[in-house]
Amino acid sequence: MAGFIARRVLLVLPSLLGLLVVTFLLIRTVPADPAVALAGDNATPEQIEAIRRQYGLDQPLLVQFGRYLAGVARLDFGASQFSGRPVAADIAQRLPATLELTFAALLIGAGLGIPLGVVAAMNHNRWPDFLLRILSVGGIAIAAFWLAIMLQLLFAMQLGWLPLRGQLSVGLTPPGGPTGFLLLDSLLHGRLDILGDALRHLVLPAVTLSVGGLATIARFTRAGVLDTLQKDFVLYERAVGFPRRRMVWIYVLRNSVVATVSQIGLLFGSLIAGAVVVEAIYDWPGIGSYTVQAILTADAKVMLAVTLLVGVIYAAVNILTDLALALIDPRIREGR
Amino acid sequence: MQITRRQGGALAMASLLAARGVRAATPGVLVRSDSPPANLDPHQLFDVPMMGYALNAYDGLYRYENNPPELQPWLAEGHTASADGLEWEFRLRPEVRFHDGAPLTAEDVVYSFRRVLALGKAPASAFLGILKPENVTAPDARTVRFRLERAYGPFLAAIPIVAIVNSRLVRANEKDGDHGAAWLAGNEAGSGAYAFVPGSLTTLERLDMARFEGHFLGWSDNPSPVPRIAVRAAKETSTGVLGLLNGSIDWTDSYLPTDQVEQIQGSRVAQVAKDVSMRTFIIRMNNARAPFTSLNLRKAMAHAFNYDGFIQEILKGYADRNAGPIPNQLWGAPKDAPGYAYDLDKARHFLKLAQAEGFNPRQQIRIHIQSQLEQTNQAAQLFQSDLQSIGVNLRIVADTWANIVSATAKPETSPDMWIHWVSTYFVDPENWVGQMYDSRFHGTWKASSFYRNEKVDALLQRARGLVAQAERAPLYEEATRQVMADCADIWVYNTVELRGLARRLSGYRFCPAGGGAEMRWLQMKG
Amino acid sequence: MLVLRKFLRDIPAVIGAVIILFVVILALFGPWIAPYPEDASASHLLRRLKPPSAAYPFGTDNLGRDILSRVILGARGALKVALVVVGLAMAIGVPLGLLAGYERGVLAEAIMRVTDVFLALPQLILALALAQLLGPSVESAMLALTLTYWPFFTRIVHAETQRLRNALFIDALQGIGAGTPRILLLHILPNILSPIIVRATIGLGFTILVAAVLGFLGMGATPPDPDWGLAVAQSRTYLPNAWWFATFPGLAILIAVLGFNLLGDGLRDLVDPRLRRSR
Amino acid sequence: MTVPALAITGLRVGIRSDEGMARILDHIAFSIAPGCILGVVGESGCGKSTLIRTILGILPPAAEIVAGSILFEGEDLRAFSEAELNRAVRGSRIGFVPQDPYLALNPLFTIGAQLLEVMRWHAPGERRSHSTRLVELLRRVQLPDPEAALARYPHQFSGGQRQRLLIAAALACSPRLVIADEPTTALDVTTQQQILRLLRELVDELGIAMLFVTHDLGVVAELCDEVSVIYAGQTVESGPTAAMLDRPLHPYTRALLACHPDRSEGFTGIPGAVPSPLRAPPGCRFAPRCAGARPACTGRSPAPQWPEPGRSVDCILYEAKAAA
Repeated sequence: MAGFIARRVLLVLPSLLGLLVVTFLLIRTVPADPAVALAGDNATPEQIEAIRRQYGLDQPLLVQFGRYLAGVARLDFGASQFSGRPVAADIAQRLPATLELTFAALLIGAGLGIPLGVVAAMNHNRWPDFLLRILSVGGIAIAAFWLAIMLQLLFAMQLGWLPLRGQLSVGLTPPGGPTGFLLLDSLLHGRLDILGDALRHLVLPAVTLSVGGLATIARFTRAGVLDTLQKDFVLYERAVGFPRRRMVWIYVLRNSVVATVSQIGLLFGSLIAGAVVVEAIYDWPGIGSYTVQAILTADAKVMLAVTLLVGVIYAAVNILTDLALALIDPRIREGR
Repeated sequence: MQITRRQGGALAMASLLAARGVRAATPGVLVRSDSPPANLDPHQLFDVPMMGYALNAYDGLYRYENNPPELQPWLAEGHTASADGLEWEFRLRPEVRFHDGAPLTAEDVVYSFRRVLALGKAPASAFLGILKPENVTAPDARTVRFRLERAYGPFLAAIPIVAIVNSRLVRANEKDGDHGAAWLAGNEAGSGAYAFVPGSLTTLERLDMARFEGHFLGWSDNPSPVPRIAVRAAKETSTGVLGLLNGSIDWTDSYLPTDQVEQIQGSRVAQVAKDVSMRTFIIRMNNARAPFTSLNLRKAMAHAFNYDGFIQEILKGYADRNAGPIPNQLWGAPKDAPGYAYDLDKARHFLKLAQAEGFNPRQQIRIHIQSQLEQTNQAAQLFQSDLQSIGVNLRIVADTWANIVSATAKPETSPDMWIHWVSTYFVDPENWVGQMYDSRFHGTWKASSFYRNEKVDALLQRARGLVAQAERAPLYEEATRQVMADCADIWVYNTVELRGLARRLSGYRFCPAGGGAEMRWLQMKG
Repeated sequence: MLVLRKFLRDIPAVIGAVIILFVVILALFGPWIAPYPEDASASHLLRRLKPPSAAYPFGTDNLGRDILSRVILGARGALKVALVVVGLAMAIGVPLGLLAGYERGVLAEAIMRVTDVFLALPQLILALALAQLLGPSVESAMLALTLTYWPFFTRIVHAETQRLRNALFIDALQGIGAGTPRILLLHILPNILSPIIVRATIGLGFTILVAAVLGFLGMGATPPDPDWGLAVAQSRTYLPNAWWFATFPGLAILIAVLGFNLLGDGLRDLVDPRLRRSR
Repeated sequence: MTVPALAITGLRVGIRSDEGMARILDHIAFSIAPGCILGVVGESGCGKSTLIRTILGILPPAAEIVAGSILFEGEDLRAFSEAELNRAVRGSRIGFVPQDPYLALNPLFTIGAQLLEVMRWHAPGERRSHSTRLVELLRRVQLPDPEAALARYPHQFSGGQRQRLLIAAALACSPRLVIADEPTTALDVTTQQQILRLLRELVDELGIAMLFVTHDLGVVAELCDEVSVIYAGQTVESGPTAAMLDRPLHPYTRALLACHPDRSEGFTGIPGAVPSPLRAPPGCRFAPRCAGARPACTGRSPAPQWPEPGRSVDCILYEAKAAA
């Protein structure tokens, strides 16, 4: 098992390097020039040129990339060309918020999507199946921000049950350290008031973000269960009178979630992408809005760092997915 | 009839939304939903979010107050200037203290100006060409002396740009000769009415500020100042509006969409402050490249934009027609220049003339919009549909600020047309006509019409070198008249800034420079 | 004929087919169906943001244009984006996945590593770069979407093919000397269509939505295109007041995507040999 | 006379399809005494699997029993609810050995987990006693290293071993009847022999009844006490194995025997194909392929005849003989 993980990690490295090269080239093809923004509204062309030199933007591409790589190797991602702030610090501050949000969304998505998929499959072509198919498609199709605003109107404005936006009430101060994850930190500090408040703030964004993933998970689970139900062993299990419920929820489901679990790995990437919109609407201080800002300001250092980060997260999630698959299926475990 | 129904609907909705609102307000904390600056160093950035922060955390030698803006002594008690405009001396107030208790002296002022020049970023641009670091000196603890390389008319107008930082604190945090840039980007070293709460910053998302009891102006004029300010950026208009309506936001940015005004005015917890600003809305034309090398075509375009329709219907009247490059209420704007009016017959006439010169109406003209700024989009679409009716083919290109301003470096890459605002960074015609139409600024986005007229260059050059407003005004007026006669761009309106304010706030003061972001005048109930 | 009858019995699939047919008709004949076809680019300042009424059943937008007409006119673009992107992504992703899953060794490994790189590439950043290279347009957005979507197909096809390549019948086929392309296309592909179709139908919806986000950032459809996603993106400024501006284009997206998905599910049931056997 | 372990009479099963109701089983009749192995023989598609699913009550949703009775130890299984069947019949009183040992076991669970699951469900009791019994059974079916087997996964066994596992599973809850669905077709010949021998021993040892479904007359000859031949959903002939193989009565049985390589010099085969249950010919379903068919055959269904003690045949030919 350890060898398996080591092999996967090693395989990831060239992919990440490839990712960096591709991104670096892509960003460099973009003509947007950060020096213009830095120089300000009243700058003369000479001042803009001076800033360009100061940031090494006039150097050959290869030199720029080499310098950048050398920095990355020391875990130094440089400073944002737009804000001058160290990229690593900003990301470290924001990443936990995004991860908390995506994990919560994933939890909701899997927690509801898998059972819904099973129920639909067990009622193949009957009304629960139709209903789920229509709802899950709706879930994929519904524009996140439209749903978000409707949820805001209902739960924050009309009913007043949940906060409209943000990660924490204005009156509360985050406990700070050691993990950077608000929920975890408030728990570690024993601040249950903060934990409760943070959870209340998490509900609407997480639900909004989960909708698309939930639909995908439900669909794949449904398809998987339908596939599994055709298997000979299911017929056998019925013929020898397996307890019905356990047969479906344990014996059939475990065989059906293989596709779903691989999907969750892929889904994580799109969840982070979806976080862009959700974070913007709920003013969630995560990585999504940071990325959009970087794109709009052509902030290459931030875009590169975010790309690399997404790549690393993606790779990590995929390794985790493979591990999960190996836990599910003994044949994978044995490398067959 | 229809309008009334819609208004009725809006009011009903607003009252519905506001019904449960007030609860969401936090006692003793004012929540701002505008964006905090990208970093906290007032010497690295100079834009609207930075002003929203720096006007509160820092002080300058002078400050703009009121509307129209007046330059008032702030940290300085006053100044003297030599007749040739080269020597400037500022006398500091006594007894000013920084947030850490250290006294503010001339040494801090000298350090601040030298630091701005050394960093060379946005706030430096007004000074780089005219001021050498060694020529900012402190003859004594309360006197600062500047010796300029050459006379520069807008010098005094630009003085408020430079925030005075605590030199000892910043020096202590310098690293590798960075002038403390890395440290100050996430910390604060000011003397302003509000102090940054350390550790409360998430870049571009949130920061907290607390009232500074020891501010040099004292607080006797304000019976119930805001004790604490929480900046929590709202990125979506709808979230900002909803927050305002349920009381969880007290203070929005000043660019509320005009269509949201009615609804907010109808609420019991919030209202909209409407203030005429100095922020002009302009449709640029690339004068250096065909087809806009043709004056007749530029005039045809200028007559084809539906100014009144845009201002009255789309902006609901929350804007003033501004027919020239300089905001109407600023000196230097010629009162007698008529500008161009929406008249499709005239437009057709000039179009014919342009065609006679060789303009092919089938040729596609591209207008770049900033796609996340809805107003540029609406203006372009409105323009497009009018131009279509006179047979001009306008194509809208969605773009971003960063790309457009990079493209404006050269006339060959600069768009045919694009749309933007010009805000007040310093209150001087130089901020508008000077930097927009003097050919020495070609290559910057502000001069992206690539207009070139030696007469105008000369007028602007002279105006820049004089100090007295009375001498400068006629020069700017004449230059402006010429630019308007040459129809270099399409000047549309001067902004009315619309800021959502909770009704528990009062004493809001607006000034075009800074857009009313100075919080010390505000009073808050609860 | 038996196939058709079987399909007709699957009510959701029929609903899906009817929706798609409807969208196709709108796409083909939109300019003749729309009550105000000139509202594709015209603007009418005096009737901005009017709520739904008899004259404008879906209300009017921020420039006074009839939303119903624009929803009808937008069908063409939506259909184009969805079909082209998913079609191209499948055309790239499926063969690569088959190859990587069936062959072993350097080639397969290389394909999968490249796939990983593209899978990890943030869509927005890629889209931005392409928009700059090719000029911001629907086409560059479609290219960006294609480039980030094909790896999904490769991954799925790869996994399924790997699973099948050891199956008895493949051994048998190899034994009787069937060529690789023949085995891949005639024997493996039909057996893995089901997850491909599911992924594709999800992709159709996803594509329309992501295209909308790109449009908002200035990398997709450009105004005044009557694009559904663009309309939804623009409507944000007017929410929650002008609810109809966001709602009707949003519903159009939802219904079209629903149609694709229901139809896709129906097709899946038809083509999946395993499901066929059970009947 | 003892109560038969299983007695089926007049069983008819239909499946709803696009083109109407298909009579997949038309009239099926046989019975099995305890300690006896009954072979049910038929070509593929004749309804063997449906017969098994009918007895076990796991027909697909579209299928239903139209007529007939299924008496299991004297009780009518059709009167049982689904819950009762699942709890007290399937896997407990009726054991099942599936056709393909490679596919019948859930690949993701250990043998122990799967088999004990069934045992716990049907005979709630102490876990340890279940596993002890299971290990004993595994030893009885000659599975090597039975203790370790419980912790292993299906793919870690060979086909023959898996079939032994499944036989042990079928016996785990002390059934009175075991249904074996061509349990040896997926195995190689040597393994096949071992399994058949094992089954015979177990039946004799435990005194249970066994329904052995197959298409292979050779296997029947070797294993079964009695045979029942099915053609296109109809029982055509039943009787003791030896007698039937020696003197087949029904033309179909004869044709079938003639096809068997061990029993005939030339490989003859039967002309025509098994009719679709949807378009079953009226009367005797074999008539269109029958060399000795006469016009009356297609007119009506034959009535069962008992030309010898213990033997029955459904053919008009024997009606005539009986009448004469």
